[in-house]
Amino acid sequence: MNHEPDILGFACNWCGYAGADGAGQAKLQYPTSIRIIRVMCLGRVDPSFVLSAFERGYDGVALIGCHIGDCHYLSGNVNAQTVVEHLRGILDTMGLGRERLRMEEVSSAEGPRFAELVRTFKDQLVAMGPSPLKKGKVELAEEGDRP
Amino acid sequence: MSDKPKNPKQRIGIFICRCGGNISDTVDVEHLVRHSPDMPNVEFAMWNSFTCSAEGQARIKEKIKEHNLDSAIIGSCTPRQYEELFRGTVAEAGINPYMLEVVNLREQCAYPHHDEPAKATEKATMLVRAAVEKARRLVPLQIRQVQVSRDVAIIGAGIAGMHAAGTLAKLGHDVHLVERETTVGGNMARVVKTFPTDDCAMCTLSPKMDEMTKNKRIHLLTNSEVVAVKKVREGLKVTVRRNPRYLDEGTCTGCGKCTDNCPAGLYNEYNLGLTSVRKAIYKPFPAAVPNKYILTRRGIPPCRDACPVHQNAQGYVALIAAGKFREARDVIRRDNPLPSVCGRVCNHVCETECSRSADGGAISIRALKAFVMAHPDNAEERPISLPDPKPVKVAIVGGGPSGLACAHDLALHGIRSTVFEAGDEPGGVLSLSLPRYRLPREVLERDIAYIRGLGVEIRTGQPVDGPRLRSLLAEYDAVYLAIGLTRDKLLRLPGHDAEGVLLGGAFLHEVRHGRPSRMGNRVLVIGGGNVAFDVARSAVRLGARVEMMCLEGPEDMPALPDEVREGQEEGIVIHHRRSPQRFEVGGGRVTGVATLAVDRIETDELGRLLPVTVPGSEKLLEADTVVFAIGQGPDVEPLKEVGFGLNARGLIGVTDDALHTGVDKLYAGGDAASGPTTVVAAMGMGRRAARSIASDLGYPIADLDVFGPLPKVEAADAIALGHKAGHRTEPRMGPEHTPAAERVKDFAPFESVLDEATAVAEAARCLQCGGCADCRVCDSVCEARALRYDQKPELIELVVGGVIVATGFSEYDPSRLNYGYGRYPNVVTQFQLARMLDPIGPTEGKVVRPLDGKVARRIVMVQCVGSRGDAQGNKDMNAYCSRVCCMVSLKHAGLIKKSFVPDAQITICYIDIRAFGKGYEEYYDRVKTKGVRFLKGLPARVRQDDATGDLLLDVEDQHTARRIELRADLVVLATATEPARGTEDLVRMLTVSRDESGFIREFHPKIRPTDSSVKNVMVAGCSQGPKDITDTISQSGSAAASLAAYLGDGFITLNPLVAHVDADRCRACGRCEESCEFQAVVVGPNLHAEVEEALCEGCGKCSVICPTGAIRVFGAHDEQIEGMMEALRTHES
Amino acid sequence: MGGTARHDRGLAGDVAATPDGKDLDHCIQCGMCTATCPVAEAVPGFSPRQIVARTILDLADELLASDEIWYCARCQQCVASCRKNIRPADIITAIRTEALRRGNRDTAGARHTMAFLSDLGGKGKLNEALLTFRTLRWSTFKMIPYAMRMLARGKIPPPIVKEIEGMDEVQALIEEFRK
Amino acid sequence: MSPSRFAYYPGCAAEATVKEADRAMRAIAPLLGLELHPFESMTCCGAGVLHEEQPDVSLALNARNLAIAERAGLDLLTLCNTCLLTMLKAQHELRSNPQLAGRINESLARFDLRYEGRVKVRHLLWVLAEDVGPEAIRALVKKPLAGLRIAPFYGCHILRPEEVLGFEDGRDPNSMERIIEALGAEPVRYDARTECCGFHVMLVNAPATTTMVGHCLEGAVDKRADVMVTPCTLCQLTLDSYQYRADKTRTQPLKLPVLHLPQLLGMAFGLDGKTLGLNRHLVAVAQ
Repeated sequence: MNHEPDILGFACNWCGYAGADGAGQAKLQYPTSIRIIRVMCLGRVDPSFVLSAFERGYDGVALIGCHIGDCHYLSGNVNAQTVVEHLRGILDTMGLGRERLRMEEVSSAEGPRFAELVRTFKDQLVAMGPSPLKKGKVELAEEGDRP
Repeated sequence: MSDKPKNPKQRIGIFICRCGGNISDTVDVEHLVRHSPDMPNVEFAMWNSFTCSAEGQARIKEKIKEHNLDSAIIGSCTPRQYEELFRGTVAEAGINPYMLEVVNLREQCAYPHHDEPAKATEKATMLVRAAVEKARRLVPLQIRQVQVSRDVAIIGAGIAGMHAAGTLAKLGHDVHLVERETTVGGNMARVVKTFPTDDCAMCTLSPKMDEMTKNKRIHLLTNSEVVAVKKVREGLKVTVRRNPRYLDEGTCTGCGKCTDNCPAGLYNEYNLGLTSVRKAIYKPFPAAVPNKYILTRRGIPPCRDACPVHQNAQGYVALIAAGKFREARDVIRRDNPLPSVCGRVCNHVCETECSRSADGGAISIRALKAFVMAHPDNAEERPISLPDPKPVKVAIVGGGPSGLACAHDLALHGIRSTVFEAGDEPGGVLSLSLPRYRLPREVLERDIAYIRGLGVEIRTGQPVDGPRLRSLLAEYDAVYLAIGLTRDKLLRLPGHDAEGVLLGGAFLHEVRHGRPSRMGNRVLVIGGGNVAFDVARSAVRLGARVEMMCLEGPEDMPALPDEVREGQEEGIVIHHRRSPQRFEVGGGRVTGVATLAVDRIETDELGRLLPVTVPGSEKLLEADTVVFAIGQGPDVEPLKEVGFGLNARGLIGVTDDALHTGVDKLYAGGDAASGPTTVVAAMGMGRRAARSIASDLGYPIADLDVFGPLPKVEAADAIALGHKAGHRTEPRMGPEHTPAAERVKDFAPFESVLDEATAVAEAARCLQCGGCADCRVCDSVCEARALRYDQKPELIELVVGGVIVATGFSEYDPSRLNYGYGRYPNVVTQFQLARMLDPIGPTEGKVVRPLDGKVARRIVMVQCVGSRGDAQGNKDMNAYCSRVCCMVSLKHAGLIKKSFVPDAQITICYIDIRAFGKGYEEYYDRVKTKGVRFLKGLPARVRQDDATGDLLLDVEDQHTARRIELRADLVVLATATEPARGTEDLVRMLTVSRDESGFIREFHPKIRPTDSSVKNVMVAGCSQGPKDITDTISQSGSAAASLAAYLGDGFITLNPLVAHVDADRCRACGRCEESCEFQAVVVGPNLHAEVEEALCEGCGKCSVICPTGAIRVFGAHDEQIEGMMEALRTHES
Repeated sequence: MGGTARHDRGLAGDVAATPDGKDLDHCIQCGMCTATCPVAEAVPGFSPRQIVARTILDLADELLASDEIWYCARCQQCVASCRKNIRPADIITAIRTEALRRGNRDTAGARHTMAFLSDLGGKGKLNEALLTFRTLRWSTFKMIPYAMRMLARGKIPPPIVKEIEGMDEVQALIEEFRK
Repeated sequence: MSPSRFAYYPGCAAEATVKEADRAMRAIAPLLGLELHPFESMTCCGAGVLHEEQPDVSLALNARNLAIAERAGLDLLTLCNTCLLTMLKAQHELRSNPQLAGRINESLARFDLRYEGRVKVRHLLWVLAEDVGPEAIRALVKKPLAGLRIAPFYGCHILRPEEVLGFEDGRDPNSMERIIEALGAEPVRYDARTECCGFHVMLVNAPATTTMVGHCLEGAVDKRADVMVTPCTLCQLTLDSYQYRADKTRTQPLKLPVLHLPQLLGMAFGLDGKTLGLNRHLVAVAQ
């Protein structure tokens, strides 16, 4: 089957997000599946975000930040890396598959690289089929009644 | 964590930008506007053609007022473009600027999805919805200002740093200018002329240099390095280590007498070596600023480090080389109580450790000392003024090296002592045991006389027994027991009591008065130490046929190699690895020794030797006289009653390094306490005893360890620097020895004293490992008394609002390439050529072949050396173009043709000539008209024609497509510009980032070339990348301006999107504090984390690490992000 | 087999597409390869730098049919001294491959190279005796004085080479991997 | 010392034109404690020439040879610089192109062969300098070559490119010098010792080879060398057999005997000229 995966992207303000802008400015086309949330640094990405993203039915999550060594905050992306490694283990045990969580190094100059990664990630997720957790989520909760 | 929207009454307005079609051609803007009001709390929605236009913003403000909105969402281009602008816009309409959320509808929606408009619109809706969910959870934020320091620190005082310093000073900032070298000026001070005008560099530079000391707002720190940087509320706390000049800058008048008299010649960094050396105390060049001298101390020379009395060998060797023999003698006397003796009999560990050992052979340090002490200039001792005598007196038992050294040092500090010597003449072992051919009587007497001259009373024929020692202890304030080793050991083997079995010590005593009565003609000496050789070689001189036997093999026998060699020259046969079993006796007299071969030697817990013999390997060594020289012990029996302890080896036990014995007022040292050592080691102990006694008596003497924090110099470094300073690998020159056949005839000394010429030449071989030779001549000639040998580095803390990095560049080291640099003297770099062109440079403005000083007429310049290599770092080259080298080569070629060697034939081998600057192409054209030859194509290697010293280069001339061979007097390499050494450490301290080439990464290569990745750190000059002086000036001006702009009046507006702490939730676990790279979070006194907003960068690491969710970051609260996540997923309906 | 350019940019593209020639486009024409080339010293006009330049210019016809592309002695001096690490000798190898692929086979160099495949395909070993004839054809007679000297020292290799064991394996591999 | 065992791969030249190299090698091997195992099933390495026409075939055949050695659990020892470089480059390619390596292994599997990259490709010179060591060599010397001035000629393919060979500094090697000293002779230092003999253009451009040979020999002769020694069978073949041509271009004759490395060791170990095939040289070797 050919489903449209939902990809959640956390992009750091200095590299990943700027790289995405670059891809746009170059009019590089990539699937709409990716939805980006801008954080100042990948160091801000809480493991709970990733888990709750899958809980909400996202098919894949990508952390997109600076190249190691270039972090605007020195070590934020290194922290993120350890978090991701840890989470990928969990995803495997949960049976979701570690491949659904990616960490990518994209500098502000690497628009093409960004576009490419969205494409390949989408194809990969299509091939893997929808996340087992996809269904079950109801419409956006109204105020306060979310668990 | 609750994600409840903060306020149900919230009124959100949505403003979508068409961006003149950029957005609306793809995204159905009308659809967005139509459906937005369905979203919670959304009060109003509309679109604009150009939101960034004044008109567009006016409409937004108008609508905000009209619908009295309290939050706004603007869907437009990326927030990285106009977020700040829009915050201002909404603020003007009365909304808190942080109640704004910008949606990226252009770069991340319309542009990348314009092939699928429907999906784009769908996604746009999601993005807006997400913005709404975030907006519903935003809180108004207060904008705060803090005051920072307006002082700035500039690191590096080259042209970049100086220009920035001048500019900022004019703008009213106090500037701390930190320079690693001893003068400001940097590399520009080396370049002589500057393109494209051929101005004299120094003429344009020195006014700026002077300004650095004259301008009251500029605080210059030379010889200083940044060692730590810490972010603080006021900006940055920069810790600077100011390295000592070893003189007082205030007092030094810059007269230069010190340099004129300094004997130590070292590598001349300023002139990049070539043929020039500079003194250890120096000023790099006449115009140096500040106009102060500096003493170069590299560390402790190995010779001095190794010597038990820390004899300053480098010092007197340097003075000998300079022909200053009296001063040399004074230096020797500073540390050495028995210099004449040591000149003859010292075992010279200094030579063993000498760096030259690996470079032609150790300096003949001992022989040089003998030379100085014997030199006619020094026949007269310099009268020395002793301090007032102290009201104490010390008795010294034993007139050997240790006792005399102790007496000598005490006397020098005004403490009278009396030496009690058992023998009939002073000197102990020196006079009683050392054969005259090693230590002539008059040499010993000279040192004794000197010591007596210090007021030391030496009484001979004064054996001291127990009762006497007790009375001495009563009579004197302290007693130093240095009785040496006088009791010969012997092995009680069968037959040992036969006639002709003698003891080494006793034998040597007798030899002083002629042939020992009981000695025969065939002598066998048992033992392999120096005493054994003294016995054996004396016996040879008495006409006997002499053999030796010892347990050890040739490699591990204890005697000095020289002794062994000389002994064998004199015909002594040595039987190695044999152990005596019994004496063969005939007619009451010994006839030989039965021996067994030694398989190996084991040692017991006391270090005694236990030979393991080979059964059946018996061999008889015939002799009518057998002398035991297997060691001696102290004669302590008569003294025991005093009650000091004896250690397991039967030596006098000392309880600590201060040589106390446990008996009140009694100290012990020398071989009697340490076991058999050397003359100089015994003297070392004597000097220690003197210090211990003096301080116990309340008149402390400066410690023997004069070195302070300096490290020992490594031989390899010393050799490298020495050769840069023009030293070559020359062979050692030692004293002459009388041929063995001659010298065995009598007891006359067989080692000649060096003649003056040889001595000076040999001394000149010294590499001056320590830099300064510590001879203190500069002190004696400095009328201002400016020298401070005990100066230590000091740490200075600067609190500044910002920093400008202007550390400049280092030259690429071309010895890695195949161009023969460092191997062929006639291969130099453009910088070295620049020094040659300097009228005050190493060659006084002559362009010569360093090999032979001949004028260089055929000159080949090679471009791109170390530049434009493979990006993968292959071949030790840099990927980038160094930008200045083409112009530098053009300049030098032009200058040489114009003024230096008009008939020179100059060829510049290049890939591309890059004359990019204003007036540069014209300059290139002018140089061509001067007859300089340009050859497109680089040589791959340089070879030397050893016969002529000419250099040969194969190169393809690409214009004629011909391969030709060039022959040159001088090859000049245009070497790459690399980040100054140490940049990486500085970068780490300042937390700025570096590019792949190691230069400091600018914030944006085009529009923010002088900002670094850290807001209050700017970058100027070549630390950012290779550039010429023109560009450096403009860039450092710009850096100064941006720093001034950032600091403004000292009040900085803080970014409110930073971390904040919920005190009730905080458990003060401190994880946030550990995680913060910016020292912005600290667990405060009232036991919860506190955020220093001025330092917080808002990265959010802390909020992830926090176990209780107490610390959070504005604009990135969990519920805001969760809210967006929920809105951004596809919702099946 | 045989034929023409497979990539746009012609020869440049084809060479750059091979592992041997992949760094072609990094060349900055510094000329250090020619400066260090022993053949360039011996043969006036031979220049690895120029061969690279002409490849980039796609002067395929003159280059691929020329003898000079076969003059490289593969001594690796250029590889060692190339500042950009483009391995000129390997680029020339790639050019040779391309020359043969495009059917330029009537040079001594081409024949010499092709002899190897036929020998290995035949006996699994090189036939040094026949190699000369294969390479030089009729002009082999030039070698006669040389041959006499070799003969005198029993240095003429036997024209018959003993076949190696497992020749079938070798032939199978050749069939499978030849292009 | 316990003998170290090798798959012995002398190279085509040593099996035909310059047999003497192979003879000498077999003669000195037992003295050095080297055990040589030739393999009848190994092909010619293709000398990098096969690679020019058929890169993949060349790779496959070399993979096969290497796999044969691996199956026997032996490292490989050669007397030919070009064999050395060709095989090391093959290993390099097999490492950097796993897909192709995989395909090759699939077909090798049919002959129950598999290349895993365990086998080390060694040259005699390296084994002498590294495994045996100058000390052990010195100990074996019976007739020290005292007073003999020997010019070492390394040859290209044992020095360059360093990324592939990486045994010693390609610009300033010293393994040969160390061995020559161990044999009691004096190594001659001359620029051309790391240059090219011209073997690989011999047939295509004989005049070029002649010039190159002349250049290399002159370098040594000018520095008063009595004899030249080379670790490479191809260099020896060229420098010996083309010497008479190079001679013609000079005023005074070169007359420089060129020895194979194993021959030189053999002489110092006291083996007779016959065994070492010294009679097979074009430029006579004074014994």
